[in-house]
Amino acid sequence: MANKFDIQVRAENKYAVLETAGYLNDALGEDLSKKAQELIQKGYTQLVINLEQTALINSIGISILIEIIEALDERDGTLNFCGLSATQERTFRMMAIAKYAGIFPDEKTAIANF
Amino acid sequence: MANKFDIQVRAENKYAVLETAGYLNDALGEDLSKKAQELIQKGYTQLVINLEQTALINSIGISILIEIIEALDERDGTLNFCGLSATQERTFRMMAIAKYAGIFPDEKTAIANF
Amino acid sequence: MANTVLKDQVSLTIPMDRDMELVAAKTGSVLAELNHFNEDQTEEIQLAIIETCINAFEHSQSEDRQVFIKYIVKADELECKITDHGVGFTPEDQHNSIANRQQIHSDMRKRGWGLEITMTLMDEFYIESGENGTTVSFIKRMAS
Amino acid sequence: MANTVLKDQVSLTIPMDRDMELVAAKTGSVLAELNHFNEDQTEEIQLAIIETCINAFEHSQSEDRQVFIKYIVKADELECKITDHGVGFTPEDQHNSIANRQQIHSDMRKRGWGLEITMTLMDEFYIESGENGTTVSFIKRMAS
Ligand SMILES: Nc1ncnc2c1ncn2[C@@H]1O[C@H](COP(=O)(O)OP(=O)(O)O)[C@@H](O)[C@H]1O
Ligand SMILES: Nc1ncnc2c1ncn2[C@@H]1O[C@H](COP(=O)(O)OP(=O)(O)O)[C@@H](O)[C@H]1O
Repeated sequence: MANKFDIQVRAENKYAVLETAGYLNDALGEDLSKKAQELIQKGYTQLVINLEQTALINSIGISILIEIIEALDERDGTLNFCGLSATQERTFRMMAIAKYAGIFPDEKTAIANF
Repeated sequence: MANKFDIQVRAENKYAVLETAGYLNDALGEDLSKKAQELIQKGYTQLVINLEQTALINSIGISILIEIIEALDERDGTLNFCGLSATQERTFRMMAIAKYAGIFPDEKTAIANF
Repeated sequence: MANTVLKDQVSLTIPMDRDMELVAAKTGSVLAELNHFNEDQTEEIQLAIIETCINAFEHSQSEDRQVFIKYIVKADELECKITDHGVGFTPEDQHNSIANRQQIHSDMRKRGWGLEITMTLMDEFYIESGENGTTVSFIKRMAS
Repeated sequence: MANTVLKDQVSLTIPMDRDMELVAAKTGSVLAELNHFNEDQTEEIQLAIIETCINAFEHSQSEDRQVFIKYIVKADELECKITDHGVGFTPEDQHNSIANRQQIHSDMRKRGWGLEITMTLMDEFYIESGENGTTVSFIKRMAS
Protein backbone atom coordinates (compact mmCIF):
# COMPACT_ATOMS: atom_id res chain seq x y z
CA MET A 1 0.00 0.00 0.00
CA ALA A 2 1.67 3.19 1.22
CA ASN A 3 4.58 4.56 -0.68
CA LYS A 4 4.80 2.06 -3.48
CA PHE A 5 6.67 4.26 -5.91
CA ASP A 6 4.61 3.81 -8.98
CA ILE A 7 3.74 6.03 -11.89
CA GLN A 8 2.14 4.73 -15.07
CA VAL A 9 2.40 6.89 -18.18
CA ARG A 10 0.07 6.42 -21.16
CA ALA A 11 0.95 8.80 -23.99
CA GLU A 12 -1.71 9.02 -26.70
CA ASN A 13 -1.73 11.19 -29.84
CA LYS A 14 -2.94 14.46 -28.37
CA TYR A 15 -2.74 13.92 -24.65
CA ALA A 16 -1.04 11.85 -22.01
CA VAL A 17 -2.25 10.28 -18.77
CA LEU A 18 -0.08 9.95 -15.66
CA GLU A 19 -1.41 7.56 -13.04
CA THR A 20 0.06 7.49 -9.55
CA ALA A 21 -0.11 4.76 -6.93
CA GLY A 22 0.62 5.25 -3.24
CA TYR A 23 1.41 8.15 -0.94
CA LEU A 24 2.05 11.34 -2.97
CA ASN A 25 4.89 12.94 -0.98
CA ASP A 26 8.03 14.80 -2.12
CA ALA A 27 9.63 11.62 -3.49
CA LEU A 28 6.69 10.38 -5.56
CA GLY A 29 5.90 14.02 -6.46
CA GLU A 30 9.36 14.61 -7.89
CA ASP A 31 9.15 11.40 -9.84
CA LEU A 32 5.79 12.52 -11.22
CA SER A 33 7.17 15.99 -12.03
CA LYS A 34 10.08 14.46 -13.96
CA LYS A 35 7.73 12.31 -16.03
CA ALA A 36 5.43 15.29 -16.68
CA GLN A 37 8.37 17.48 -17.75
CA GLU A 38 9.51 14.76 -20.15
CA LEU A 39 6.06 14.72 -21.75
CA ILE A 40 5.99 18.53 -21.94
CA GLN A 41 9.44 18.49 -23.60
CA LYS A 42 8.05 16.07 -26.16
CA GLY A 43 5.32 18.62 -26.94
CA TYR A 44 2.42 17.31 -24.88
CA THR A 45 0.33 20.19 -23.51
CA GLN A 46 -2.74 18.23 -22.44
CA LEU A 47 -2.07 16.08 -19.40
CA VAL A 48 -4.32 14.06 -17.13
CA ILE A 49 -3.15 13.09 -13.64
CA ASN A 50 -5.18 10.17 -12.31
CA LEU A 51 -4.97 9.99 -8.51
CA GLU A 52 -7.39 7.11 -8.00
CA GLN A 53 -4.73 4.82 -6.54
CA THR A 54 -3.33 7.57 -4.32
CA ALA A 55 -5.16 7.62 -1.00
CA LEU A 56 -2.94 10.23 0.69
CA ILE A 57 -1.26 13.40 -0.60
CA ASN A 58 0.77 15.77 1.54
CA SER A 59 1.14 19.50 0.92
CA ILE A 60 4.64 19.07 -0.49
CA GLY A 61 3.18 16.64 -3.03
CA ILE A 62 0.51 19.22 -3.89
CA SER A 63 3.13 21.97 -4.30
CA ILE A 64 4.77 19.80 -6.95
CA LEU A 65 1.42 19.39 -8.71
CA ILE A 66 1.20 23.20 -8.77
CA GLU A 67 4.62 23.35 -10.47
CA ILE A 68 3.29 21.06 -13.17
CA ILE A 69 0.28 23.36 -13.64
CA GLU A 70 2.65 26.34 -13.93
CA ALA A 71 4.85 24.56 -16.46
CA LEU A 72 1.80 23.78 -18.60
CA ASP A 73 0.46 27.34 -18.22
CA GLU A 74 3.66 28.67 -19.77
CA ARG A 75 2.82 26.71 -22.92
CA ASP A 76 -0.91 27.32 -22.88
CA GLY A 77 -1.42 23.73 -21.86
CA THR A 78 -4.01 22.16 -19.57
CA LEU A 79 -3.86 19.79 -16.64
CA ASN A 80 -6.96 17.79 -15.70
CA PHE A 81 -7.14 15.74 -12.51
CA CYS A 82 -9.34 12.71 -11.93
CA GLY A 83 -9.88 10.08 -9.26
CA LEU A 84 -9.77 12.49 -6.31
CA SER A 85 -11.39 11.63 -3.00
CA ALA A 86 -13.88 14.12 -1.57
CA THR A 87 -11.23 15.40 0.85
CA GLN A 88 -8.59 15.72 -1.86
CA GLU A 89 -11.03 17.73 -4.01
CA ARG A 90 -11.82 19.96 -1.04
CA THR A 91 -8.11 20.60 -0.44
CA PHE A 92 -7.50 21.32 -4.15
CA ARG A 93 -10.35 23.86 -4.14
CA MET A 94 -9.03 25.49 -0.97
CA MET A 95 -5.59 25.85 -2.56
CA ALA A 96 -7.09 27.46 -5.71
CA ILE A 97 -5.85 24.58 -7.85
CA ALA A 98 -9.39 24.12 -9.12
CA LYS A 99 -9.14 27.56 -10.81
CA TYR A 100 -6.12 26.64 -12.92
CA ALA A 101 -6.66 22.94 -13.49
CA GLY A 102 -9.69 20.75 -14.20
CA ILE A 103 -11.13 18.29 -11.71
CA PHE A 104 -13.16 15.40 -13.12
CA PRO A 105 -14.62 12.23 -11.62
CA ASP A 106 -12.93 9.80 -14.02
CA GLU A 107 -10.31 9.53 -16.73
CA LYS A 108 -12.81 9.44 -19.58
CA THR A 109 -14.42 12.72 -18.55
CA ALA A 110 -11.01 14.27 -17.85
CA ILE A 111 -9.87 13.40 -21.38
CA ALA A 112 -13.13 14.54 -23.02
CA ASN A 113 -12.85 17.98 -21.39
CA PHE A 114 -9.56 19.41 -22.67
CA MET B 1 -11.81 -2.33 7.42
CA ALA B 2 -10.96 -3.71 10.84
CA ASN B 3 -13.73 -4.89 13.09
CA LYS B 4 -16.72 -4.34 10.86
CA PHE B 5 -19.04 -6.80 12.57
CA ASP B 6 -20.40 -8.67 9.65
CA ILE B 7 -21.51 -12.20 9.03
CA GLN B 8 -23.39 -13.31 5.96
CA VAL B 9 -25.30 -16.58 6.12
CA ARG B 10 -26.37 -18.45 2.97
CA ALA B 11 -28.35 -21.57 3.82
CA GLU B 12 -28.85 -23.97 0.89
CA ASN B 13 -30.59 -27.35 0.85
CA LYS B 14 -27.82 -29.55 2.16
CA TYR B 15 -25.25 -27.11 3.43
CA ALA B 16 -24.82 -23.55 4.64
CA VAL B 17 -22.10 -20.96 4.12
CA LEU B 18 -21.05 -18.44 6.77
CA GLU B 19 -18.97 -15.55 5.47
CA THR B 20 -17.15 -13.25 7.88
CA ALA B 21 -15.83 -9.75 7.28
CA GLY B 22 -13.27 -7.98 9.47
CA TYR B 23 -11.15 -8.89 12.49
CA LEU B 24 -12.14 -12.30 13.89
CA ASN B 25 -11.78 -11.71 17.64
CA ASP B 26 -13.92 -12.86 20.58
CA ALA B 27 -16.82 -10.57 19.61
CA LEU B 28 -17.08 -11.53 15.96
CA GLY B 29 -16.24 -15.12 16.92
CA GLU B 30 -19.16 -15.34 19.34
CA ASP B 31 -21.48 -13.85 16.76
CA LEU B 32 -20.27 -16.46 14.27
CA SER B 33 -20.68 -19.23 16.83
CA LYS B 34 -24.27 -18.19 17.54
CA LYS B 35 -25.13 -18.23 13.83
CA ALA B 36 -23.44 -21.62 13.38
CA GLN B 37 -25.32 -23.08 16.40
CA GLU B 38 -28.61 -21.84 14.93
CA LEU B 39 -27.84 -23.63 11.67
CA ILE B 40 -26.84 -26.79 13.55
CA GLN B 41 -30.11 -26.61 15.55
CA LYS B 42 -31.97 -26.44 12.24
CA GLY B 43 -30.27 -29.69 11.21
CA TYR B 44 -27.41 -28.43 9.07
CA THR B 45 -24.33 -30.62 9.49
CA GLN B 46 -22.31 -29.39 6.53
CA LEU B 47 -20.99 -25.90 7.05
CA VAL B 48 -18.55 -23.74 5.13
CA ILE B 49 -16.83 -20.80 6.82
CA ASN B 50 -15.48 -18.37 4.24
CA LEU B 51 -12.73 -16.18 5.73
CA GLU B 52 -11.78 -14.31 2.57
CA GLN B 53 -12.84 -10.91 3.94
CA THR B 54 -11.17 -11.57 7.29
CA ALA B 55 -7.56 -10.41 7.17
CA LEU B 56 -6.78 -10.95 10.86
CA ILE B 57 -7.82 -13.69 13.32
CA ASN B 58 -6.65 -13.88 16.92
CA SER B 59 -6.26 -17.08 18.92
CA ILE B 60 -9.51 -16.44 20.84
CA GLY B 61 -11.31 -16.25 17.50
CA ILE B 62 -9.68 -19.54 16.49
CA SER B 63 -10.71 -21.19 19.77
CA ILE B 64 -14.32 -20.36 18.87
CA LEU B 65 -13.84 -21.94 15.46
CA ILE B 66 -12.65 -25.09 17.27
CA GLU B 67 -15.87 -25.09 19.33
CA ILE B 68 -17.86 -25.05 16.09
CA ILE B 69 -15.81 -28.01 14.82
CA GLU B 70 -16.53 -29.87 18.09
CA ALA B 71 -20.26 -29.12 17.89
CA LEU B 72 -20.38 -30.50 14.35
CA ASP B 73 -18.30 -33.53 15.33
CA GLU B 74 -20.93 -34.49 17.90
CA ARG B 75 -23.43 -34.80 15.03
CA ASP B 76 -21.06 -36.36 12.51
CA GLY B 77 -21.04 -33.10 10.63
CA THR B 78 -18.26 -31.41 8.70
CA LEU B 79 -16.78 -27.93 8.68
CA ASN B 80 -14.85 -26.75 5.62
CA PHE B 81 -12.90 -23.50 5.59
CA CYS B 82 -12.07 -21.42 2.54
CA GLY B 83 -10.45 -18.08 1.75
CA LEU B 84 -7.57 -18.43 4.19
CA SER B 85 -4.35 -16.49 3.75
CA ALA B 86 -1.10 -18.46 3.69
CA THR B 87 -0.39 -17.45 7.29
CA GLN B 88 -3.90 -18.36 8.46
CA GLU B 89 -3.57 -21.79 6.84
CA ARG B 90 -0.19 -22.25 8.51
CA THR B 91 -1.69 -21.37 11.91
CA PHE B 92 -4.66 -23.71 11.36
CA ARG B 93 -2.30 -26.57 10.52
CA MET B 94 -0.14 -25.83 13.57
CA MET B 95 -3.25 -25.96 15.78
CA ALA B 96 -4.33 -29.33 14.32
CA ILE B 97 -7.52 -27.79 12.95
CA ALA B 98 -6.59 -29.10 9.52
CA LYS B 99 -7.02 -32.66 10.88
CA TYR B 100 -10.65 -32.15 11.93
CA ALA B 101 -11.86 -29.63 9.35
CA GLY B 102 -11.30 -29.15 5.63
CA ILE B 103 -9.25 -26.29 4.19
CA PHE B 104 -10.00 -25.32 0.59
CA PRO B 105 -8.93 -22.42 -1.65
CA ASP B 106 -12.43 -21.22 -2.54
CA GLU B 107 -16.10 -21.67 -1.68
CA LYS B 108 -16.87 -23.80 -4.71
CA THR B 109 -14.22 -26.36 -3.82
CA ALA B 110 -15.20 -26.25 -0.15
CA ILE B 111 -18.82 -27.07 -1.06
CA ALA B 112 -17.85 -29.77 -3.55
CA ASN B 113 -15.77 -31.59 -0.93
CA PHE B 114 -18.23 -32.46 1.83
CA MET C 1 5.11 8.12 32.86
CA ALA C 2 2.61 8.48 35.69
CA ASN C 3 0.95 5.33 36.87
CA THR C 4 -2.54 6.62 36.20
CA VAL C 5 -5.08 4.77 34.12
CA LEU C 6 -5.30 6.48 30.74
CA LYS C 7 -8.11 4.42 29.36
CA ASP C 8 -8.73 6.30 26.17
CA GLN C 9 -5.30 7.58 25.36
CA VAL C 10 -2.79 6.19 22.91
CA SER C 11 0.74 7.64 22.75
CA LEU C 12 3.14 7.30 19.86
CA THR C 13 6.71 8.51 19.45
CA ILE C 14 8.22 8.58 15.98
CA PRO C 15 11.66 9.62 14.75
CA MET C 16 11.83 12.58 12.33
CA ASP C 17 12.57 10.30 9.47
CA ARG C 18 11.31 9.61 5.97
CA ASP C 19 7.67 8.47 5.85
CA MET C 20 7.33 8.24 9.64
CA GLU C 21 4.37 10.65 9.37
CA LEU C 22 2.54 7.73 7.73
CA VAL C 23 2.96 5.67 10.90
CA ALA C 24 1.36 8.49 12.91
CA ALA C 25 -1.41 8.89 10.34
CA LYS C 26 -2.23 5.17 10.25
CA THR C 27 -2.40 4.95 14.02
CA GLY C 28 -4.90 7.82 13.87
CA SER C 29 -6.87 6.12 11.11
CA VAL C 30 -7.23 2.84 13.03
CA LEU C 31 -8.47 4.76 16.07
CA ALA C 32 -10.87 6.76 13.90
CA GLU C 33 -12.22 3.59 12.29
CA LEU C 34 -12.61 1.81 15.64
CA ASN C 35 -14.46 4.92 16.80
CA HIS C 36 -16.78 4.65 13.75
CA PHE C 37 -15.68 7.81 11.95
CA ASN C 38 -16.60 7.63 8.28
CA GLU C 39 -14.09 7.28 5.45
CA ASP C 40 -13.90 10.99 4.59
CA GLN C 41 -13.35 11.99 8.19
CA THR C 42 -10.74 9.30 8.67
CA GLU C 43 -8.89 10.67 5.64
CA GLU C 44 -9.13 14.22 7.03
CA ILE C 45 -7.66 13.10 10.35
CA GLN C 46 -4.80 11.39 8.52
CA LEU C 47 -4.04 14.52 6.47
CA ALA C 48 -4.03 16.75 9.55
CA ILE C 49 -1.61 14.39 11.30
CA ILE C 50 0.64 14.16 8.23
CA GLU C 51 0.85 17.96 7.79
CA THR C 52 1.55 18.59 11.45
CA CYS C 53 4.24 15.91 11.65
CA ILE C 54 5.92 17.15 8.46
CA ASN C 55 6.03 20.67 9.91
CA ALA C 56 7.80 19.34 12.98
CA PHE C 57 10.23 17.39 10.76
CA GLU C 58 10.92 20.41 8.49
CA HIS C 59 10.84 23.38 10.81
CA SER C 60 11.34 22.42 14.45
CA GLN C 61 15.14 21.98 14.38
CA SER C 62 14.64 19.74 17.41
CA GLU C 63 17.73 18.01 18.68
CA ASP C 64 16.12 14.78 19.78
CA ARG C 65 14.61 14.40 16.27
CA GLN C 66 11.42 12.93 17.67
CA VAL C 67 7.74 13.75 17.46
CA PHE C 68 5.38 12.80 20.31
CA ILE C 69 1.75 12.19 19.47
CA LYS C 70 -1.13 11.69 21.88
CA TYR C 71 -4.45 10.42 20.57
CA ILE C 72 -7.38 10.95 22.92
CA VAL C 73 -10.47 8.99 21.98
CA LYS C 74 -13.85 10.20 23.26
CA ALA C 75 -17.39 9.10 22.55
CA ASP C 76 -17.79 11.19 19.40
CA GLU C 77 -14.47 12.89 18.86
CA LEU C 78 -10.79 12.21 18.37
CA GLU C 79 -8.19 14.63 19.68
CA CYS C 80 -4.54 14.65 18.60
CA LYS C 81 -1.70 16.49 20.33
CA ILE C 82 1.50 16.59 18.33
CA THR C 83 4.62 17.79 20.13
CA ASP C 84 8.21 18.49 19.18
CA HIS C 85 11.06 19.73 21.39
CA GLY C 86 12.22 22.25 18.78
CA VAL C 87 12.75 26.00 18.49
CA GLY C 88 9.08 26.97 18.30
CA PHE C 89 7.53 29.65 16.08
CA THR C 90 5.36 32.76 16.18
CA PRO C 91 2.42 33.86 14.05
CA GLU C 92 4.94 36.13 12.30
CA ASP C 93 7.06 33.14 11.16
CA GLN C 94 3.90 31.58 9.86
CA HIS C 95 2.98 34.77 7.97
CA ASN C 96 6.46 35.05 6.45
CA SER C 97 6.29 31.50 5.21
CA ILE C 98 3.34 32.57 3.11
CA ALA C 99 4.53 36.05 2.04
CA ASN C 100 8.05 35.14 0.91
CA ARG C 101 7.11 32.85 -1.94
CA GLN C 102 7.21 33.57 -5.65
CA GLN C 103 4.44 32.27 -7.80
CA ILE C 104 2.84 32.75 -11.19
CA HIS C 105 -0.76 32.98 -10.01
CA SER C 106 -0.94 35.12 -6.89
CA ASP C 107 -3.78 33.05 -5.46
CA MET C 108 -2.13 29.69 -6.08
CA ARG C 109 0.90 29.68 -3.78
CA LYS C 110 2.98 26.56 -3.52
CA ARG C 111 3.90 26.36 0.16
CA GLY C 112 2.62 27.65 3.47
CA TRP C 113 -0.46 25.40 3.45
CA GLY C 114 0.18 22.86 6.19
CA LEU C 115 -1.36 24.76 9.09
CA GLU C 116 -4.23 26.09 7.01
CA ILE C 117 -5.19 22.65 5.70
CA THR C 118 -5.14 21.24 9.23
CA MET C 119 -7.19 24.12 10.59
CA THR C 120 -9.78 23.80 7.82
CA LEU C 121 -10.18 20.02 8.08
CA MET C 122 -10.46 19.87 11.88
CA ASP C 123 -13.19 21.21 14.19
CA GLU C 124 -10.87 22.69 16.80
CA PHE C 125 -7.26 23.72 16.43
CA TYR C 126 -4.64 25.10 18.87
CA ILE C 127 -0.95 25.97 18.76
CA GLU C 128 1.24 26.22 21.85
CA SER C 129 4.74 27.18 20.85
CA GLY C 130 7.76 28.51 22.73
CA GLU C 131 11.45 27.98 23.16
CA ASN C 132 10.89 24.46 24.49
CA GLY C 133 9.06 23.38 21.42
CA THR C 134 5.65 23.21 19.82
CA THR C 135 2.43 21.37 20.50
CA VAL C 136 -0.25 21.48 17.84
CA SER C 137 -3.60 20.09 19.03
CA PHE C 138 -6.72 19.45 17.05
CA ILE C 139 -10.07 17.79 17.52
CA LYS C 140 -12.22 16.11 14.92
CA ARG C 141 -15.84 15.51 15.84
CA MET C 142 -17.98 12.87 14.27
CA ALA C 143 -20.42 14.18 11.67
CA SER C 144 -23.90 13.94 13.15
CA MET D 1 12.63 10.04 28.25
CA ALA D 2 16.32 10.46 27.44
CA ASN D 3 17.27 13.08 24.89
CA THR D 4 19.10 10.65 22.64
CA VAL D 5 18.43 10.30 18.95
CA LEU D 6 16.46 7.11 18.40
CA LYS D 7 16.43 7.22 14.65
CA ASP D 8 14.88 3.86 13.98
CA GLN D 9 12.68 3.38 16.98
CA VAL D 10 8.94 3.94 17.24
CA SER D 11 7.22 3.71 20.64
CA LEU D 12 3.54 3.17 21.21
CA THR D 13 1.52 3.02 24.41
CA ILE D 14 -1.99 1.59 24.30
CA PRO D 15 -4.60 1.12 27.01
CA MET D 16 -5.70 -2.46 27.79
CA ASP D 17 -8.97 -1.91 26.07
CA ARG D 18 -11.11 -3.56 23.43
CA ASP D 19 -9.44 -3.77 20.01
CA MET D 20 -6.42 -1.71 21.06
CA GLU D 21 -4.22 -4.63 19.97
CA LEU D 22 -5.25 -3.70 16.40
CA VAL D 23 -3.67 -0.27 16.83
CA ALA D 24 -0.41 -1.92 17.85
CA ALA D 25 -0.66 -4.41 14.98
CA LYS D 26 -1.34 -1.70 12.36
CA THR D 27 1.59 0.40 13.54
CA GLY D 28 3.73 -2.69 13.08
CA SER D 29 2.26 -3.36 9.66
CA VAL D 30 2.98 0.17 8.37
CA LEU D 31 6.58 -0.13 9.58
CA ALA D 32 6.88 -3.58 7.98
CA GLU D 33 5.51 -2.27 4.68
CA LEU D 34 7.77 0.79 4.70
CA ASN D 35 10.63 -1.64 5.34
CA HIS D 36 9.54 -3.69 2.30
CA PHE D 37 8.47 -6.84 4.10
CA ASN D 38 6.13 -8.87 1.90
CA GLU D 39 2.42 -9.35 2.58
CA ASP D 40 2.73 -12.71 4.36
CA GLN D 41 5.47 -11.48 6.66
CA THR D 42 3.53 -8.31 7.42
CA GLU D 43 0.55 -10.47 8.43
CA GLU D 44 2.79 -12.66 10.60
CA ILE D 45 4.16 -9.60 12.40
CA GLN D 46 0.61 -8.35 13.00
CA LEU D 47 -0.48 -11.71 14.45
CA ALA D 48 2.52 -11.87 16.78
CA ILE D 49 1.77 -8.36 18.06
CA ILE D 50 -1.93 -9.14 18.50
CA GLU D 51 -1.30 -12.35 20.48
CA THR D 52 1.30 -10.74 22.73
CA CYS D 53 -0.88 -7.70 23.45
CA ILE D 54 -3.93 -9.87 24.18
CA ASN D 55 -1.87 -11.90 26.65
CA ALA D 56 -0.92 -8.71 28.48
CA PHE D 57 -4.58 -7.62 28.48
CA GLU D 58 -5.83 -10.99 29.73
CA HIS D 59 -3.16 -12.21 32.09
CA SER D 60 -0.93 -9.39 33.36
CA GLN D 61 -3.31 -7.96 36.00
CA SER D 62 -1.35 -4.74 35.57
CA GLU D 63 -2.64 -1.78 37.51
CA ASP D 64 -1.83 0.92 35.00
CA ARG D 65 -3.74 -1.05 32.33
CA GLN D 66 -1.28 -0.08 29.64
CA VAL D 67 0.92 -1.92 27.18
CA PHE D 68 4.18 -0.35 25.97
CA ILE D 69 5.45 -1.34 22.56
CA LYS D 70 8.81 -0.53 21.00
CA TYR D 71 9.35 -1.15 17.30
CA ILE D 72 12.99 -1.20 16.23
CA VAL D 73 13.47 -1.04 12.49
CA LYS D 74 16.74 -2.30 11.02
CA ALA D 75 17.91 -2.84 7.46
CA ASP D 76 16.34 -6.27 7.05
CA GLU D 77 14.52 -6.96 10.28
CA LEU D 78 11.84 -5.60 12.56
CA GLU D 79 12.05 -6.08 16.32
CA CYS D 80 9.11 -5.61 18.70
CA LYS D 81 9.38 -5.36 22.48
CA ILE D 82 6.01 -5.56 24.22
CA THR D 83 5.94 -4.67 27.92
CA ASP D 84 3.35 -4.67 30.68
CA HIS D 85 3.76 -3.70 34.32
CA GLY D 86 1.83 -6.72 35.55
CA VAL D 87 2.40 -9.73 37.80
CA GLY D 88 4.62 -11.67 35.43
CA PHE D 89 4.60 -15.44 34.84
CA THR D 90 6.81 -18.51 34.82
CA PRO D 91 7.20 -21.37 32.34
CA GLU D 92 5.06 -23.36 34.79
CA ASP D 93 2.12 -20.94 34.42
CA GLN D 94 2.47 -21.30 30.72
CA HIS D 95 2.50 -25.10 30.97
CA ASN D 96 -0.58 -25.11 33.21
CA SER D 97 -2.49 -22.97 30.74
CA ILE D 98 -2.06 -25.79 28.25
CA ALA D 99 -2.56 -28.77 30.56
CA ASN D 100 -5.70 -27.63 32.35
CA ARG D 101 -8.05 -27.55 29.39
CA GLN D 102 -10.73 -30.04 28.46
CA GLN D 103 -11.18 -30.93 24.82
CA ILE D 104 -12.71 -33.55 22.59
CA HIS D 105 -9.66 -34.15 20.42
CA SER D 106 -6.55 -34.29 22.57
CA ASP D 107 -4.41 -32.69 19.87
CA MET D 108 -6.81 -29.86 19.12
CA ARG D 109 -6.78 -27.77 22.29
CA LYS D 110 -8.67 -24.52 22.33
CA ARG D 111 -6.45 -22.15 24.33
CA GLY D 112 -2.80 -21.80 25.24
CA TRP D 113 -1.71 -20.94 21.73
CA GLY D 114 -0.71 -17.28 21.90
CA LEU D 115 2.93 -17.75 22.84
CA GLU D 116 3.39 -20.73 20.57
CA ILE D 117 1.94 -18.93 17.55
CA THR D 118 4.21 -15.95 18.16
CA MET D 119 7.26 -18.15 18.62
CA THR D 120 6.54 -20.09 15.43
CA LEU D 121 5.87 -17.05 13.23
CA MET D 122 8.90 -15.02 14.37
CA ASP D 123 12.62 -15.70 13.85
CA GLU D 124 13.73 -14.83 17.38
CA PHE D 125 11.65 -14.79 20.55
CA TYR D 126 12.41 -13.86 24.19
CA ILE D 127 10.45 -13.55 27.42
CA GLU D 128 11.64 -11.50 30.40
CA SER D 129 9.13 -11.79 33.20
CA GLY D 130 9.21 -10.97 36.89
CA GLU D 131 7.27 -9.24 39.61
CA ASN D 132 7.61 -5.89 37.85
CA GLY D 133 5.98 -7.18 34.72
CA THR D 134 6.68 -8.87 31.44
CA THR D 135 8.52 -7.98 28.25
CA VAL D 136 8.05 -10.24 25.27
CA SER D 137 10.48 -9.47 22.43
CA PHE D 138 10.57 -10.90 18.96
CA ILE D 139 12.40 -10.31 15.72
CA LYS D 140 11.16 -10.95 12.23
CA ARG D 141 13.76 -11.05 9.48
CA MET D 142 13.00 -10.35 5.88
CA ALA D 143 12.82 -13.47 3.71
CA SER D 144 15.88 -13.49 1.45
N1 LIG E 1 6.60 22.50 14.58
C1 LIG E 1 7.06 23.68 14.12
N2 LIG E 1 8.23 24.20 14.59
C2 LIG E 1 8.70 25.38 14.15
N3 LIG E 1 8.06 26.13 13.22
C3 LIG E 1 6.90 25.67 12.69
C4 LIG E 1 6.34 24.44 13.11
N4 LIG E 1 5.18 24.26 12.44
C5 LIG E 1 5.03 25.33 11.63
N5 LIG E 1 6.05 26.19 11.77
C6 LIG E 1 6.23 27.50 11.09
O1 LIG E 1 5.00 27.86 10.47
C7 LIG E 1 5.22 28.07 9.08
C8 LIG E 1 3.99 27.70 8.29
O2 LIG E 1 3.82 26.28 8.22
P1 LIG E 1 2.90 25.63 7.10
O3 LIG E 1 1.59 26.34 7.09
O4 LIG E 1 2.82 24.19 7.32
O5 LIG E 1 3.63 25.94 5.72
P2 LIG E 1 5.07 25.45 5.19
O6 LIG E 1 5.50 24.24 5.98
O7 LIG E 1 4.85 25.15 3.75
O8 LIG E 1 5.98 26.66 5.39
C9 LIG E 1 6.48 27.30 8.74
O9 LIG E 1 7.13 27.82 7.59
C10 LIG E 1 7.30 27.48 10.01
O10 LIG E 1 7.94 28.74 10.03
N1 LIG F 1 1.90 -10.73 29.80
C1 LIG F 1 1.62 -11.80 30.60
N2 LIG F 1 1.46 -11.63 31.94
C2 LIG F 1 1.20 -12.67 32.76
N3 LIG F 1 1.06 -13.94 32.32
C3 LIG F 1 1.20 -14.19 30.99
C4 LIG F 1 1.48 -13.13 30.07
N4 LIG F 1 1.57 -13.69 28.83
C5 LIG F 1 1.35 -15.00 28.99
N5 LIG F 1 1.13 -15.33 30.28
C6 LIG F 1 0.91 -16.70 30.85
O1 LIG F 1 1.23 -17.67 29.85
C7 LIG F 1 0.09 -18.51 29.59
C8 LIG F 1 0.07 -18.97 28.14
O2 LIG F 1 -0.27 -17.91 27.26
P1 LIG F 1 -0.78 -18.24 25.78
O3 LIG F 1 0.16 -19.19 25.16
O4 LIG F 1 -0.98 -16.99 25.06
O5 LIG F 1 -2.18 -18.98 26.00
P2 LIG F 1 -3.55 -18.46 26.65
O6 LIG F 1 -3.53 -16.96 26.64
O7 LIG F 1 -4.59 -19.04 25.76
O8 LIG F 1 -3.56 -19.05 28.03
C9 LIG F 1 -1.10 -17.69 30.03
O9 LIG F 1 -2.20 -18.49 30.37
C10 LIG F 1 -0.54 -16.93 31.23
O10 LIG F 1 -0.53 -17.74 32.39
